[in-house]
This record gives sequence, structure tokens and C-alpha cells, in this order.
Amino acid sequence: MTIPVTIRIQEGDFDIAAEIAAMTKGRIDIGAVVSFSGLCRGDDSGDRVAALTLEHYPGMAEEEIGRHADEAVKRWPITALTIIHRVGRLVPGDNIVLVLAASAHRQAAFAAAEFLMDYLKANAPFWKREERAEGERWVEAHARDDAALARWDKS
Amino acid sequence: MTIPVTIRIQEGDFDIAAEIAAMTKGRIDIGAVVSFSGLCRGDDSGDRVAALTLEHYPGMAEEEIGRHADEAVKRWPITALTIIHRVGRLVPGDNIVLVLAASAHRQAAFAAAEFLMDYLKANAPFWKREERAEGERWVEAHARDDAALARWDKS
Amino acid sequence: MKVKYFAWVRERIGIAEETVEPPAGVSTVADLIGWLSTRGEGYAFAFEKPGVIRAAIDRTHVRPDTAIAGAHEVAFFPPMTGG
Amino acid sequence: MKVKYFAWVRERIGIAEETVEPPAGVSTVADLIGWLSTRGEGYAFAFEKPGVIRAAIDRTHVRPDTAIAGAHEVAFFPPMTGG
Repeated sequence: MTIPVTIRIQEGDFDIAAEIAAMTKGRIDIGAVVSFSGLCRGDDSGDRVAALTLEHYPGMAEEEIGRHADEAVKRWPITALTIIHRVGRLVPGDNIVLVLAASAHRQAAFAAAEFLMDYLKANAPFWKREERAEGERWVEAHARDDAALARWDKS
Repeated sequence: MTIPVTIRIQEGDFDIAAEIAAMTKGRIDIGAVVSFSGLCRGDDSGDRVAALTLEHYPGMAEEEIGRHADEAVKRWPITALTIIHRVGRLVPGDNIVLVLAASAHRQAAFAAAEFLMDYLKANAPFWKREERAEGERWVEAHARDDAALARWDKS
Repeated sequence: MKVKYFAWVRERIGIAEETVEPPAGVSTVADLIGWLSTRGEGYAFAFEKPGVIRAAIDRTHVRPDTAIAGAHEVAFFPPMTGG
Repeated sequence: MKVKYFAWVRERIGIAEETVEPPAGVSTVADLIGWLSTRGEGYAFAFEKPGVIRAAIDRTHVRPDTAIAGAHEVAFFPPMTGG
């Protein structure tokens, strides 16, 4: 059976309930759905963020996410995956990213969702620019995100 | 700050989007929401399950979940938790359980949600009875669920 | 003290709860299981494998060697299968 | 070959993409960064710390020593901050 994988990069918001419903509708083999939603925070590093603008590499972003979704499907007994990443200008409280992983059992769903988020944080071609009171700046990558992704390397 | 913790045991269904919205509304300190939803499967062990009836220990179930929610809040920098467990008769495809964990960062939200699910599976006072073609039976506990919970023991 | 039964323990015994007055000498959870087992066929069936039975005193999980002195509510049930 | 720039690499250079014909001898990603750096102030600024720059050839992440022969699209960008 082909595992349904949905990948979208979009400016508009997403509806988690609708995405979960689309993923599970008519299926009785799904026992666990893990959803991760990442939101724009307003209080990073103690000082207010007014907005975030997300830029991506069109084409590569979809392909790279697709390769990692395939990798997740190979590693864990996943029955469906959905990955949605927003781009454009977002304000605190807005959704940024959604990862849904479905499986018969919880461990596979948790592992796949966490793997995909670690990948999206460290290696997917997206860049964030913050607007703060003192001006705009590109968000710097965190070494901790590289370390989180490295956990999944096959030895 | 007191961390908002919502615990409900109910016969009716839950609405994941409404629960996430209730948890994140008006807040700009939440960067990550992990949701786990457990669904009633129809194909366990290769043979059809027609329905599942969930019994619980009223009073103890709420208190025990509350103690574990407090433990999660102590262990990880969680900003909000919601735990909803359904009881009564459910059919394949129905929601059984929802755990939502919110935090500034993803690792805490993933860890708390996984800890709470491992706890609910192995130690919360709920019991499942399955209806199959050949009759009804109480679901047996899995040693793997005890092992999953034991991972979180403090050494 | 009040005793509650859940899932197949309840089904085998045939009642969900009752009030009992165990005799002197019944001092631990394991003692209480042993004494309840003598109260009839359903009880004997429910507690035929005492090692499988889980217990709670006043809504907190306890082990078989826990003392029952002062307990208001003791519950017996099979291993849990929630989530 | 087509070259694309993203985030602050794009801002410093001032354009999002262009078509270039690097001279013979420019054979790796690192060589291409070195050659591009000589094309103007914006380029020199964008590539001032070549170790920070990430690259992709035809939409796949590559390392500085990867050969560019046969590449249709080479992209340069800062470390990624998605998710």
C-alpha cells in the first residue's frame, strides 16, 4: 500500500482538525495521530517580536521535505503523513508549521513527527526574518537544532 | 505563573482544533503544541473489532491523571496541558484520548505528551472491552506499555 | 471499609462495590484479597491469580504488602488498558 | 548556469538569481564562491565568511568540495531557520 503523504508550502493558515480529518477519514487502521504545530512567539529572548517573515527556496523545499517524508515512512510503520509549512509575514500567535504523523501505534507516530520537525528546523530551506522594536534581523540558526537532527543519523 | 491544566473524562467526542484554540488563545509564549490523539482501530491482531467499551474508576482516574500532569509540568518547561479521555462505547475510527502539550520549544512539548501517553496506557485506571465477531473480551495489558512507562523513571 | 471492583474483577464478583468488615488479622492488601476469595465462587474466580490483581487505597495505587489500616476505599482491578 | 541567492545572501548581493559563466578552473562549490566574491562589493560582503554559507546544486544540499560540472542551478544561502 502506498502511504499517503501530503506536503504543502502556503501563505494561508492551516486547519489542524480538517487536516487530521482528511488523513483519518474512512480508515480503521490508524490508532495514533501525533500533530506538531509550531507557532510564532512574541517574546523570544525577552524582547518583543512584532512579526516574522518566512522565505523559502521554492521547489527545493518541497523536494527536500518529500525526501525526508519518504525516509520517515521507511524508518517507522507510518500510515499517513502531512507536512504544511507557511511562508510570508506572520505575527505572534500565528501558525507556522504543521506535521501530522499517523500510525497503528503511538511510538512510530511520535518518532516520525519529532524526526520531521528536527529536520525542518535544521535543514529545510526556509529562513526567518524578525521584526523587533530596534529593527529587522535574520534569525540565526541554533547549534542545538543541528544536534537535535544529528540524533537521527544512522550509525 | 500557574500552568493551565485541563483534565476531562467524558462520553462525548472532543474537538482537537477547539482544544488547541482554547489552550493557545491570547498567548504569545507558546511556540510548540504537540497533540496526540488515540483512535479506536478496527483491525487489531488481524481480526475485526466491532466496538470498544471503556470503563474507568471515577475519581481516581482524574486524580491520577492530575498527579501525572503535575509531574510533567515539574519535569519540562510546559506552558499548558490538556488531557481528555473518553469512556463508554466507541466504534472504529472514533477518538479515544487526547493529550495536548504546549511549550516555548518543541522538545518539552514532545516529551511531555509522550510521557503522559505512556502513563495513560500503562497506569491510568481505564479498562477496554472489545466486541469481536466471536464474542466480547477484556483487552489484555501489554508488557511493552509497562516498559514504555519505565523509561521515564528517575534513576 | 468500602471495596470497589472494576472490569473483569467486577464481572466475576457480580457487584461493583460493597462495604466489608474484614476480621482482625487481615492487615495488608494481600490479606484482604485472601479473605475476599473465601466469600464465594465469584470472589474465588476473580482472585484466582492474585499476582495479576492491581489495587488502590483511597484512589492511589498500592502494592500487595501495603497496610489497609485506615483505608476508606480499597479498589481491585486488572492491569489497566487505557489510552 | 543559474545561480540563486536566499535570505541575507540575496539581500547583500541585491539580486535573487542570475545566470553566470564561471571561467575554467572554477570547478567546485568553494571555487564558485571564491569567483563570485570578486564580482563586486555586495558579493564580497555576502561571501565574507564562506564557511557559513550553505549551498545546493539542483535542489540538493552539497558540500564546498562538490564539483559543479553539469549543474543547472546552484543556490547559496545562510544556515536554515525553518520549522
